[in-house]
Amino acid sequence: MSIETNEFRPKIVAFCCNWCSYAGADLAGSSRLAYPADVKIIRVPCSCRVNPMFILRAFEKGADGVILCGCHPGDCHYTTGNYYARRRMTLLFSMLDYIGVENGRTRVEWVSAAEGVKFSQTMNEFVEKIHSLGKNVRLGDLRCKN
Amino acid sequence: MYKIAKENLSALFQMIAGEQELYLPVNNNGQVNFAAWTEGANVDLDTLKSVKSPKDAFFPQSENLYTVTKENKKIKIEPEALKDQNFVVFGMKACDVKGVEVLDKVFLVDPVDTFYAARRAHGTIVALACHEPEETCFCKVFGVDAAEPVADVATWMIDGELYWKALTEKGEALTNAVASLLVDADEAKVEAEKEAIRGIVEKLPYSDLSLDGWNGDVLLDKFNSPVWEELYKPCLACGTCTFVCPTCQCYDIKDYDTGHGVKRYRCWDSCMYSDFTMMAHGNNRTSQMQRFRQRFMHKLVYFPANNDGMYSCVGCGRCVEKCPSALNIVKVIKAFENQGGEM
Amino acid sequence: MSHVNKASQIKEISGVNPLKCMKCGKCSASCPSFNEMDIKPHQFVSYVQNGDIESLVNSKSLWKCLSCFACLERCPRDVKPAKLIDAARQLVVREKGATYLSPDEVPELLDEDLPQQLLVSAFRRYRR
Amino acid sequence: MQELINRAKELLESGEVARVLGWKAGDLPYNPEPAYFEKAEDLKDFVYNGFCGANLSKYMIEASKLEGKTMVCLKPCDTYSFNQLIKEHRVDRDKAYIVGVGCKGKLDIEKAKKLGIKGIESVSGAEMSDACDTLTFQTIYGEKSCAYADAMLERCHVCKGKDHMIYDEIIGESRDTKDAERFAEVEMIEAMSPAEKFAFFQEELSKCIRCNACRNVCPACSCRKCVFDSTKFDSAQKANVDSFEEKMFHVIRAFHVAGRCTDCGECSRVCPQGIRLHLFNRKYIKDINELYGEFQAGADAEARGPLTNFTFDDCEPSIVAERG
Amino acid sequence: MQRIGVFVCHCGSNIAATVDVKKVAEMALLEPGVVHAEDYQYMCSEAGQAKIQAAIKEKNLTGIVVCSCSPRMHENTFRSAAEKAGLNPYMVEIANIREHCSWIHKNVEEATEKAVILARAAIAKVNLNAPLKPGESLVTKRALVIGGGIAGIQTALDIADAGYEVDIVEKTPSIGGRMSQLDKTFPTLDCSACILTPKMVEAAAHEKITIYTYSEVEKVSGFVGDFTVDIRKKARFVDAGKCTGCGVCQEKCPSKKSLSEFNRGLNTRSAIYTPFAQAIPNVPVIDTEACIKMKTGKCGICSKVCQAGAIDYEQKDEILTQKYGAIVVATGFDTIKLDNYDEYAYNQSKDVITSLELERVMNAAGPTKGHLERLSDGKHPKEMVFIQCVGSRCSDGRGKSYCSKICCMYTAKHAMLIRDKYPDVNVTVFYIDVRTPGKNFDEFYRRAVEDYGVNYIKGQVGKVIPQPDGKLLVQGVDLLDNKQILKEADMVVLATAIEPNPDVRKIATMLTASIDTNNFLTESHAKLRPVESPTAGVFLSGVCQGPKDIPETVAQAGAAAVKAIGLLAKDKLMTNPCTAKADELMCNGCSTCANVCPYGAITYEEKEVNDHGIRETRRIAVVNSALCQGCGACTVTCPSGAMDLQGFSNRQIIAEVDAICR
Repeated sequence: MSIETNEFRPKIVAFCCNWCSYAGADLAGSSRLAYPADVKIIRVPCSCRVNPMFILRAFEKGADGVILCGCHPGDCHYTTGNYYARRRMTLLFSMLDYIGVENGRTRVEWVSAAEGVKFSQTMNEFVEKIHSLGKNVRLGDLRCKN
Repeated sequence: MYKIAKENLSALFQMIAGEQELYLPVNNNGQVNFAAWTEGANVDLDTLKSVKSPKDAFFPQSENLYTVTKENKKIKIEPEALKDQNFVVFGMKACDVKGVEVLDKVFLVDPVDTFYAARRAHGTIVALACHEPEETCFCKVFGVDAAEPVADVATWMIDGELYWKALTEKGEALTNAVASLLVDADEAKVEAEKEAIRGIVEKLPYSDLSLDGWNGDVLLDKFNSPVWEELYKPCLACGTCTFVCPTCQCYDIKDYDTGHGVKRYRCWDSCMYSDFTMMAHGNNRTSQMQRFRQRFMHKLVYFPANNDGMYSCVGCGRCVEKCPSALNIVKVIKAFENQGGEM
Repeated sequence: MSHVNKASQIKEISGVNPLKCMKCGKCSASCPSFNEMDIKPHQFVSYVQNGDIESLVNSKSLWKCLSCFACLERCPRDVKPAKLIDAARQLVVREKGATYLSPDEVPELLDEDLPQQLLVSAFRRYRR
Repeated sequence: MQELINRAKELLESGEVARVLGWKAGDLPYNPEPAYFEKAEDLKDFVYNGFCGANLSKYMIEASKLEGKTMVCLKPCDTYSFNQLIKEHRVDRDKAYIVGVGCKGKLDIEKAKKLGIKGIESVSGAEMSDACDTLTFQTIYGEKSCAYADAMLERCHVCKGKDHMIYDEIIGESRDTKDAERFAEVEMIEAMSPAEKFAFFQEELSKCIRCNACRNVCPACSCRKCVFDSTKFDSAQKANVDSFEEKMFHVIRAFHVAGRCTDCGECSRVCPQGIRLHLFNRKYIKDINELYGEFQAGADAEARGPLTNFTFDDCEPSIVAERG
Repeated sequence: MQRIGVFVCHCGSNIAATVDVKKVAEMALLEPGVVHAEDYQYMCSEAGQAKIQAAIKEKNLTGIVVCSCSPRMHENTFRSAAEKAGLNPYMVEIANIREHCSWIHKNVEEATEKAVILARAAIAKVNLNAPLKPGESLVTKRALVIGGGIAGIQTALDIADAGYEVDIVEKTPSIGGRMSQLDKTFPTLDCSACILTPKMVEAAAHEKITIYTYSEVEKVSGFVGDFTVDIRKKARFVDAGKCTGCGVCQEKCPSKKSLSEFNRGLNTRSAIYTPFAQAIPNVPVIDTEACIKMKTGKCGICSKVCQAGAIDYEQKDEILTQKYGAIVVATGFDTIKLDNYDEYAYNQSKDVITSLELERVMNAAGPTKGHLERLSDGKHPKEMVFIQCVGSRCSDGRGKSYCSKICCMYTAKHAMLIRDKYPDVNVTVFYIDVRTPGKNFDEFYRRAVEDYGVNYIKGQVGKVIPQPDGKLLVQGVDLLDNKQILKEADMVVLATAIEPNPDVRKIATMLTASIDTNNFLTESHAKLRPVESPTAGVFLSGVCQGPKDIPETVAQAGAAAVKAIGLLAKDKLMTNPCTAKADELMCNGCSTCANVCPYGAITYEEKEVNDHGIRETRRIAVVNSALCQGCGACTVTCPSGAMDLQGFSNRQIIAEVDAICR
């Protein structure tokens, strides 16, 4: 099983809140629930820390998909953070859809610290979705592409 | 003197573009700007002024200077290639051509800007006289003759025919290259058109604008004038005037990290921006008044002082049309006219 | 081989996961046909779990279940034995060549002992 | 207009206000500029007509720092911006004497020029006292005319209404100018396929020259230091590149003003390339109305903005894909 | 420029088996700022830490990246190791190449490539790290216990005995909680009141304990060591200072039709009442909904008969604001509503009761004075059926998915008590499993079967059908005999599932303590920190955390007390330095950030600034770093980016993004 070089290897950034989703990812790890290595996790204190600019930045620099994971609504460690994140991401995604970006490239999923299975499943699904969408051509900066 | 029927122009463009790049006014979504000719491009020679001046052709809004890449811990610098292909800019107006002359004073003097120089060397300008100048035009004030552009080739659009006259060697070369499409023409019609244009220019509202008071040793008087304090107030500090201007030449140098190498590029800067000439210690000009003053002092005082009296305004009137706050260089000149005695 | 297949077929048709059963017996406690049955409702689950579909298919219970769905309503674990029986019946029907009766053929086939409710339930369940 | 000048004179002379913020006649018939008048005699240059489109509320940020009160002329739509600025503590209500000025729709000279009117020497029919039905232009190429509505700014066709949201007094009459649906353009784009949407915006945004006029004129973009000028975010970007950068700029700008944008339309008015920037802002307004309930920024100076608020049962971001 | 050291851990074979650790170290060395990279068997071991410390000293490292397990595991280990070597602990970043990499990927090439990228992102981040210093905050030496049941009382007593002030806030008019409603307790069968009442009295008499009954927590702000809590003391309409507890008012009160909450609605009480005789405080309250005086303005009998003049119809709710260093939640439980279980006929027959109702029936102070009788007709029952797991272990959405834990034991207790007192009564228990782990528990259950002849049937009840003659027809199953059983019973007792007190959700929100899908408060770690909430300074006592019996509750109450004492014993706490901070030259003072701050940590000041030569007074956001918990909501709402989060700054996160997307 060697990695073929011409195969599409999506770049996927997953922002995970420290309290639930990052721990959920840890649980997926300790439960050996595999998901593709294309997913790279960035730890943030809370889903509300994720600035839409981070997401656009990722796309600009060549990411093919960006997913944000946080605590389930009502379970935010900071009480209300994910409620703000939910509105922000809804509007951001809506705008991306509006300007013609395929709306499967972005996703929000609420994953608790106990949901290692869900984390792994979500990542598998998301990577599959990105595979079906192919490379991100609409949001990348041309200068980053050689 | 040659001519070509308007309906044959697309054949002309196709022929030129077959050999070299061709930039000309193209209408994209209702806005006319200079752009590379492509099959089916919506070429618009009727609109008097493109939104942006065609200075991009020689001094692009942004261009890479060099790329830095990392090989292990060593750094490799690769300069961007200079322009080495010929190209034609078609349809520049007299004022825009004069604008290039202004840029030459900046970029072709020592130290020569190699990127600019390469473009100038490879570019041929085909200018088009202004058939119907508009109320925002005041090129005459800066000694530009809208009726007779000074370029590699000068052209006039008269009654559905484009009259064509090569003025330089480059112009001759281009003329020869497209000779098969041109037919001989007499100059009488062109002379009549020139007269008509000049007649209109005389009637324009700004035709009586005077630059008296901007000559000679006026630097400190103007600089210290209280007029600026009033003038700048509506300014929003956007860069519209500088970006549509055919002579504004300030640029900033920045880096862009592509992830596999850093591209160092330059891009137009605007003296209206709060970070204009920002240095490590901060900024020389701390207020919008000072930045506003810089723009007009530069065009009307500093530049002529260094360039044998040549103003770096060509009277194209784009700033008059585009300023969101209806400010413009004419208002500045007039303000000093009115305040002349009180200084 | 075939019984494994049948078990998984039953699971697929019914959508029931017999592993969820905690063997509380509430299905059997609720069943109005309990005494008529040779295999009791709670046993359906273990029969499917153990893959003994043959016995289930050949049982009397298969045709004694009224499809009243009391077990389905009350099962605390969402196992729903009635669905298993339903699935087993479908399996039988399919093996017979999947020929459905038209409503007109029903009256002559009616059996005196057949509970009325079974008919109503069956129509509810199998109408197309 | 005379009533406005008289009132301004009165206020200046009584010392109630230290200056008047209005418009000064320009050097062409159609380019009045925003201006301060500190002396009664300066008011001879004061104009208020169909060409006075500029929203003066943003100027009140600076005016609030000055000694004394400023009489500011605000059109109905400008008052929304002013309220929003109060809410964000950017202007001082006590430093403003707000004269709500009437509005019969504001003009876009570019639209007239697109109709082939050039060499303009004078214009009539755009004064507040006029009926504002027809504009007549004297040009060096002869007399031309067009319907007032044909030269009106896009925003006036979808006007929010001619009521002032905040004022100390109202001078002058207004006329209803709404004759189009505010969200019609947005809906048209929403109905496109992703590829069409992308092509549409690519074309529209490739015109952008990053002059920042839209940002600098915007009353909601009142940051001291814009994130795109700042070194603090590694996001500063001056170049205009037709790939991602512009989308980043315009998407983020729209996001930053989402829930704060009053739809005053200044961004579209000032864009030198005629980019319909309101399409971004209005998309967000439409989304917010649909997803979180009707909200008009600046209708008052207190209501909590939709992005600094939430309900427990807000929709999930997946709604974007679900509603197609 | 930083001087960064990168340390790649093998974690035995946990990482090294799937990730080429040498390659990761080698690749890291090529990244900007990295001057040292090495790999080692176990970085978290003494020897591993020593390697890190040695490198910090020898190479003058200004920042380190440890590529190892999750930062949730060993971030603190490596931070303190770095600190001991003289490096600011916040100059340490972890690249999680175990949970997020080696454990989930099989292909070595792929996993190594990912590990290199994760390391690269951490290096990019640490390049932008700045040393941070935790702030200090003072600890208020007072604890709040929410809930006055056995859990709350025990916690309060333990904290108070350690010498700290404790306040108990109890919603009902008396402390005592569920335990006060119980008749006897398993497995010893001693009287609940006999063992609880002394504790109640002790708490009331304790000089360090203040009890606020008929009170609720209204608002909580602040943070560990320094909570500010508003307590609403509901109006009792009886002056506690004057009342002697003589009880005459209750006797004379003409409004006697209100259902007694204490007796689970099985009988009635007066409008002015104490819930039970041993109530503490022994001061009645007036139920405004039932009081004739309150409703019509006429009556006032209680006031007339009160010799102490304690009745005060004008009394108002009072809000008391108090500071606490620690908060213990002990809100307890209730039984679930049975509306979803029509098959048991609970709502149809008075003779189908819950076990908690049976406790009251069996109690001498209960509605039947302790006589076992049918509530419908007062007749002595002959056949009693107990049904287990009613609403427990239900994954069908009607009940609770968990085991309520206490039912098996109390049912054995009830069965035994009934058989003991009324040998003529037959007792049948339908069960799914009998769960009796606990000291002397199984013996207790066996006694019920062996010595008292309780009839245990393995199988559930499908249906209870009330008969016209008042009997109850129980249709169940005996799974061992494979027989359906139809049994006529006189009374049916349902072992109803317990659920956390519904109010706990409100309280959890106020405390920002997390709660699970069943409304049980979440513990910080299921095994290692079972009595601490993830919210610092909040501790859990009793059933609010999960089903428990009395001995377990008392043990957990003590444990929560110890944790609270451990906190209160400190004078100062270190605060999290990863807090938000506003750049005063960029801040617009627009207040948007304050709108989204859940902690009220952002205020505004008029401040003189020097912005590149422009001196002016500006309205600027100021973050109280002791209140800020570092969520970052404000940073995103700030359009200019003036508000940034230390430790997770905009530039740091962007650097990580860039490094990953490279």
